[in-house]
Amino acid sequence: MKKTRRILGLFGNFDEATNAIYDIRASKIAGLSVDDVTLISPIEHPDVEEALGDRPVSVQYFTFCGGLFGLVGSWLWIASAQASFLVQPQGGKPVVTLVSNFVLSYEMMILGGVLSTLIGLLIGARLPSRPHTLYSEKVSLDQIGIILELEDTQIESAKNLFRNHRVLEIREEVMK
Amino acid sequence: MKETELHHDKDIREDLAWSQINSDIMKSLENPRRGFWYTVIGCLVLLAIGITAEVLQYMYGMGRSKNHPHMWNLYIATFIFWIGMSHSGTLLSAILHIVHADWRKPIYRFAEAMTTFSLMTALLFPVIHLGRLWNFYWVIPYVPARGTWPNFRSPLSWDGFAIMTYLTSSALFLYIGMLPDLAIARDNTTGWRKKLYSTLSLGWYGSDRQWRIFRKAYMLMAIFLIPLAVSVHSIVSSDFAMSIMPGWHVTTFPPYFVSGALYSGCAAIVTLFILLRYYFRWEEYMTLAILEKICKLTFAIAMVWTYLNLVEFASVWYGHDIYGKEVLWAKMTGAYAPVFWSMMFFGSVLPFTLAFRKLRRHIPTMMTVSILLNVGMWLERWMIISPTLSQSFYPWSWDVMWPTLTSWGIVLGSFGWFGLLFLTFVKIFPSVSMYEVKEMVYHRRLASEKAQAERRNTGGAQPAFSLSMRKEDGS
Amino acid sequence: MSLENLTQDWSRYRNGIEEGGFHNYEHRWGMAIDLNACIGCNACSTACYAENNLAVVGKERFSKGHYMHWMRIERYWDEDQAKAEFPDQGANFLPMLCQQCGAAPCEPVCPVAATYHTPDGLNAQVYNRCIGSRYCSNNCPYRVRYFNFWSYPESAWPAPLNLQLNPDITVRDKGVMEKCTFCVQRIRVAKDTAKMENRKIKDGEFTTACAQACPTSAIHFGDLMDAESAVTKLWAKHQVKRHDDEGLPVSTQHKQNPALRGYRVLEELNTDPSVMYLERVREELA
Amino acid sequence: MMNLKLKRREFLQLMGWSTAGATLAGCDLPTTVTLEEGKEEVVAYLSPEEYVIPGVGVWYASTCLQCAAGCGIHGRVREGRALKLEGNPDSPVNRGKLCQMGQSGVQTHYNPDRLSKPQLRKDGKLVDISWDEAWKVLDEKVGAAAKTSGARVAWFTGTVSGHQAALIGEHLDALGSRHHFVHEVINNAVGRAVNQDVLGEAMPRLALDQAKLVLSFGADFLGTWVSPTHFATEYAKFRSGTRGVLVVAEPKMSLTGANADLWLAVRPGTEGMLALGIAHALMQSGVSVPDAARPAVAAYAPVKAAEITGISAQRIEQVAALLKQHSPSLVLAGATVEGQEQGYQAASAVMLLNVMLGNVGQTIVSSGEFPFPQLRPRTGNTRDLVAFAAAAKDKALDVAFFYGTNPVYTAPASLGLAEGLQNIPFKVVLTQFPDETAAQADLVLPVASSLEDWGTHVAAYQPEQGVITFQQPLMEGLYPGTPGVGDALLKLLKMREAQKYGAFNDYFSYLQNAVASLPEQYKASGLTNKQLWEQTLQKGLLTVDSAPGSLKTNVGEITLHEVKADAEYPLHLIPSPRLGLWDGRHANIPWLQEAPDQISKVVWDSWAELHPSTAARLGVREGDVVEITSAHGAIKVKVYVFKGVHPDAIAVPLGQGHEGYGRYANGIGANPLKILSPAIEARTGELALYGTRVKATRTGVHEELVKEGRNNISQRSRKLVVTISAEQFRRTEGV
Repeated sequence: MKKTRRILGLFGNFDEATNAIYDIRASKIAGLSVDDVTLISPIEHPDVEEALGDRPVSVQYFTFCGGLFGLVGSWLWIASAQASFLVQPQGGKPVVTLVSNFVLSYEMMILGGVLSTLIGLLIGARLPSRPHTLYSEKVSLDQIGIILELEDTQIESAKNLFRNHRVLEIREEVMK
Repeated sequence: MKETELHHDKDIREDLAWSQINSDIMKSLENPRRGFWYTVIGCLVLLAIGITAEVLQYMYGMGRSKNHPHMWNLYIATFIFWIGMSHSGTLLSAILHIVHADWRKPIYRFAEAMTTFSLMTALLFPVIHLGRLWNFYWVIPYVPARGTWPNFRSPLSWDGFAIMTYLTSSALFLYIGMLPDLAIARDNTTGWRKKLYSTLSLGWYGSDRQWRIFRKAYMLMAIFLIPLAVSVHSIVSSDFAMSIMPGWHVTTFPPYFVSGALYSGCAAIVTLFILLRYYFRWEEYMTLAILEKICKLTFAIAMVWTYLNLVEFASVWYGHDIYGKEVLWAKMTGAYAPVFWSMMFFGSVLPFTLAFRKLRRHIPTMMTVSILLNVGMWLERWMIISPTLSQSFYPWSWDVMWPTLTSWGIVLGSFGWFGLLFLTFVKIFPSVSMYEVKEMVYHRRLASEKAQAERRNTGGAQPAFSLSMRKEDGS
Repeated sequence: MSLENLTQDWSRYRNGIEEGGFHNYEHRWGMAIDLNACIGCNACSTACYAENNLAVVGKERFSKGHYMHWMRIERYWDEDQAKAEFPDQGANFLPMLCQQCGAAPCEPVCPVAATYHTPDGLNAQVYNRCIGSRYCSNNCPYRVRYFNFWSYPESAWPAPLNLQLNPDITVRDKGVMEKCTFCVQRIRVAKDTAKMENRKIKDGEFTTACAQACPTSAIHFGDLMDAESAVTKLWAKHQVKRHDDEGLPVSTQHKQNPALRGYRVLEELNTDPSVMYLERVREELA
Repeated sequence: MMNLKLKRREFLQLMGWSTAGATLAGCDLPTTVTLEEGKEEVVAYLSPEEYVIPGVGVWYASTCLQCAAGCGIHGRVREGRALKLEGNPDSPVNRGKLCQMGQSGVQTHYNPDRLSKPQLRKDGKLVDISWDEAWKVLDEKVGAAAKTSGARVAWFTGTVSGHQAALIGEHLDALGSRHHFVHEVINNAVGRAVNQDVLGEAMPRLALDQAKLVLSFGADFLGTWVSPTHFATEYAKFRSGTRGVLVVAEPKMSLTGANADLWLAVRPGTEGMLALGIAHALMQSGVSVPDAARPAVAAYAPVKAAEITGISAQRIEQVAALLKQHSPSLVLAGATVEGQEQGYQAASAVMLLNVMLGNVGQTIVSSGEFPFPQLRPRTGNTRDLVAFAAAAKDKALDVAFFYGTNPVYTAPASLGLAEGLQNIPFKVVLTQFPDETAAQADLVLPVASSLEDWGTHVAAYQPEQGVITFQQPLMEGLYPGTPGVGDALLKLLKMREAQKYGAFNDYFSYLQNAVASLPEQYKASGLTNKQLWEQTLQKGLLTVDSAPGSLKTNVGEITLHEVKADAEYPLHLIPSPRLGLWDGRHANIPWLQEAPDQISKVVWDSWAELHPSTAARLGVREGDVVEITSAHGAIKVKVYVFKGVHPDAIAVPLGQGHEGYGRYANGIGANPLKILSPAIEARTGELALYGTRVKATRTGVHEELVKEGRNNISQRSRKLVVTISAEQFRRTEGV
């Protein structure tokens, strides 16, 4: 069945939110799995994320590839620039100088790594985007939100589950 | 009495409400003390002096500030000084981030901003010191029109690469670390600020996915930044170490430069720490306990620097290279000897004030000391450059030179420039990381909870702390 | 840029290493300066001013070291006479100009490759490319690079003095580094003439302004690649060898006869200068 | 043919070729002379021809007039501009070499302070006038003087020779005047007198290259003495092969002294005693002494000479031994010897050494007599300056022409020349620049520079026999209308003797005719006059051989008095000449101002050289300003502490201290000539330039002395200049 609704519950502290997620994990609501849960929080919180389970992060591959590209690419670039700029033999030193190219490639590796990490971050975090439609400004203050994507039938049980965990506020919307 | 002292010893109070953190920090965007504006005016005046001097130098020529054989002096010395300044912010932030030192959290943001802005200031100097600065872009390896690339062998072009990499990376590091705070700012402001923060925060809303990737990406960047920062100052040192000049061609130069950089950076953090604490009434966040920690770190680095200094002298002394020895001897006894001994005093003796708890906690003393340490570091840069230029292989060309008014003007201008950039930053961006201070408070609270639980030695369920406990208490 | 091109250049570079140098030199201009003959009279320096459009800077700028003399005469006094009442052996004169080093420390440090090595073995400065970072001057152990601290074209040649300027070479503007070129404009003319006449350059066909002027003929200029040139013979006679002569490390001098007078200034720095000096001679009368 | 009907002798005199009684063959005079294109690199001058290719320089031969040595030059001309001067390899004087002053000829020529218009004094001020007016005024004034008393007209010049000298002579003859004063500060007039008396020839040839040892008493032959560039080329030969030894004795180290194997700091004014001391030592070792000189030699045993001169007896004996060992030798006396009140005697004592050592005939040889007396150089001296000052003071002159010298600058204040000039009603100054003398003039006539002018010159010192060097314009005049000196002279002559000189349009045609009428025996055979003219211009010189005579060795009696100490003025002032600014005439050349002094390396300034012990006594260090006071005035100069000067001496270089000599010279340093005493050399009447006593006092002012290499005088144990022994040199490279 199609998920048509989104619901946000705001909690006053992490324990309540964590417990709520554990409840969802324990299939208190039929047909709702932990994968449908999005947690939004003012700080990063490994405990809650533990409750959510493993969710793969792939930014390190970006970093690796970017670093490697920076290293190799800049080496080739500089070496070919030097080889085509033959006026450069200087100071009794060879055309393609290993030492300086090492230094430059090292820098370029870092630059490549950093830039690709940024790209990885933006892609992975789906940024830039608009904030979530259910986003509450209280999340950036001191509350923790749990967003669930639900079928119409699951709404009430979800609200009940939230209330069991002393939810402070509940918002909902219909997905387009 | 005893209690308050104890209280101050904490890096931060665990009972700070998160909402208060938001409002305290966000207030810095609105109403600083009057002293802040005086500082801005001061910076504007300095900048005006600098621009006047630069215009004169541009119109009439480098003769206004340079001499043969002193082809480099004040500008490059100040360049190294600003590069050095940029080292602590990002490098310390990255290292402390990796080792999960929580006390980094209230201070790293402005330290990173300091990095970025001092780099931007430093970047001016190689351009200002060019004889034909209007052609500075020839150093950039753009696709050449006539097959002329820059010279990849030149440490100066390495500088270009390294500094651009460092500037990009540290600016990104600063920006990425600020994303959640920009979201907070977006949520708490109106008008143009809201638009600005909305754009800059990229739509961050703090989902678990975002946080996971953010954590990893931030960590990866931090890891990159550590070798980068070290390499940048090593490369700056290779402007000298890769030359053949006595007094420059020294193997200990890279670590020596890095330690000097960290040293001046730490001292600058202390200065800015005190200023921001004062301007924005941030006693709760920039606590004396944290100040003490930075001071201790500064002291340690001062000792490393002192050691490397001595090692350099010793290695020259044992090396029997007459040229190197001559330069060393000239440093200690020649025309620049007063500068040398002031450097030794400020760099190696003065930091001992940091060893005393009473002094470390005395704000005016620390302000003075931190500025003097940076003066010492500035003198160190002068001592790196000038003695070698004044006395190298060729005795016929030996000459002593002191900076001219024009070059002093430009150096003053650079302080104005840096100051303006920094002051603008603190008015536009939260210069204390709100989300991380929240984390810090949270961690401390968990820790104290745990400690209380252990003290009570009971297995019963704990009353959950509310994140907004203090506010509730107050109401 | 094709791959072939790249590999060719690489192979040239590699072959260059085996031969002990990186260029296929046609010429290698060199000098021999006999300090036994030099009397320190300044004629060479003035000749250089006339030939190379060197700016006169005036007293105040001179005092700041803004002088532009590519060729300078240094004058030292004997160290062992420091305690004597009078200098009883006269002065030590040393004409110092760019040594056109084979392994020039100034070359690799220029960020824009404005100073480079020509296939003639000259250490050339491209004024148009120079951005004035002055790194080369910092790294020159001989301190023979001169920087245009001011805009001399505006001040150094009030009309009609400007009519004297040699049209064969430029007048350098402010912010540019300059130095001795071994009178490259004369080299050019000689090469072009020889090419037009389809012959090789003859030794002594031309010389630098300083060598031409020297009243005691202390300065000898010529092609070190030309086995018959006077300079080559002088170098050989005094057993001074270039880096590429035998693929030697620069500082290794295999003088069979250490009594011979040839030496190069600051040889121990491995800069491989193209200027050989012949030791000064004094009667031992003390 | 010229329409002129003149007797042959008269005609030859007109052309400068009059000789002592020789009969001459007839000659054909060309009416017009044209020049062909130059076939070689060196070509004759003409307005652009097809060999003038834009972008390619052409070299023309000419003569350097920066000093009186008469070096041949080649000037590079491109697009009508003279660019660079080099030595003329054909010239026996400089053999293709040129000193810094010679090379600076282009800056004399292009000097921004050159005058372009004649100036006339009106209401006490010099105002620009037209050339027509200038010639008219000149004609009137000289005409008036000629009518009353032509003998009251005088020429006051620097060293002149060739047809210029001939024309000046003609001009004075036409007026019936004998007043040709010739003045140079840097001269060897006393030495010439000694040569004349002892050797019978004023300026014999000195075979420096033949000498095994040169002993110079202050003769700075590498710097400022007689013909420096020539002697420098000879010096190179002297120092190669068996390598001669150079010993220099002088109170202040000159450029020659700076190249010595042994430098002796002799007490000022005692060089003659030192020479006699050496002669005594030689006598003791068996060298015979001419009878006339014996009492003088006997009086100065080395021990006594040592006492007087400050040179130890061992040194004196060592020098004597060296002289004996290295034969032939050459002993020279320079300005420091001659410029004393007993300069003639002292120089004679030096010449005695040459006679004793048998150098006459070996290293001192006859140069023969130059065949044309009219063209012979009128060598400058200071006797004429004294005489002129006296004549001016006595109101003995009505009109005075000044050319090639700047007496208002060079005359000691004690001569009262500047005041004396007020007594001359009409002073005409022919000059390129507004100088101190021109400032006093009634009429200033700008003349062409040496690179714009025609001329012939005969050097006072002829290294080979009889050479007339030719000067030709390298380019169009910078300031149209400005006449050459020869043209101006012709114009003056035409005013007096129109019929005689009317045939010559200009100096150029005069010279052409002169070459064409060169007596046949001096012409290379088989040349037409045209070819001769072209060849002469291409080579830049004309050789007129004359048989060398033989030298005498007439040593007379030598009487030297002791130099007394002066309590009030303890120091001897040494107004030392510099190769560069010379006597001050080159102070307006920026290259020479910026060229560091060879010894002190000071630029753009005057300085006072003081021995460290003297400086310590005065309590001054480098850069301190001292006031140097003589009985006749005072100057203020910065101190340069230097070991190469005798403790009893204070040396101030010549050349600076100009007040009206253009932007590069004005307001720099001080002029030591101003404070000289009017003491006269007893025999010759020359000014004793080195005989002034002074005292130095601290002023408390300190200014930086701008010089090169300011922080180092030693090599700091680097291998920059390496010195080996002459013995080793002779082993490895000796002949």
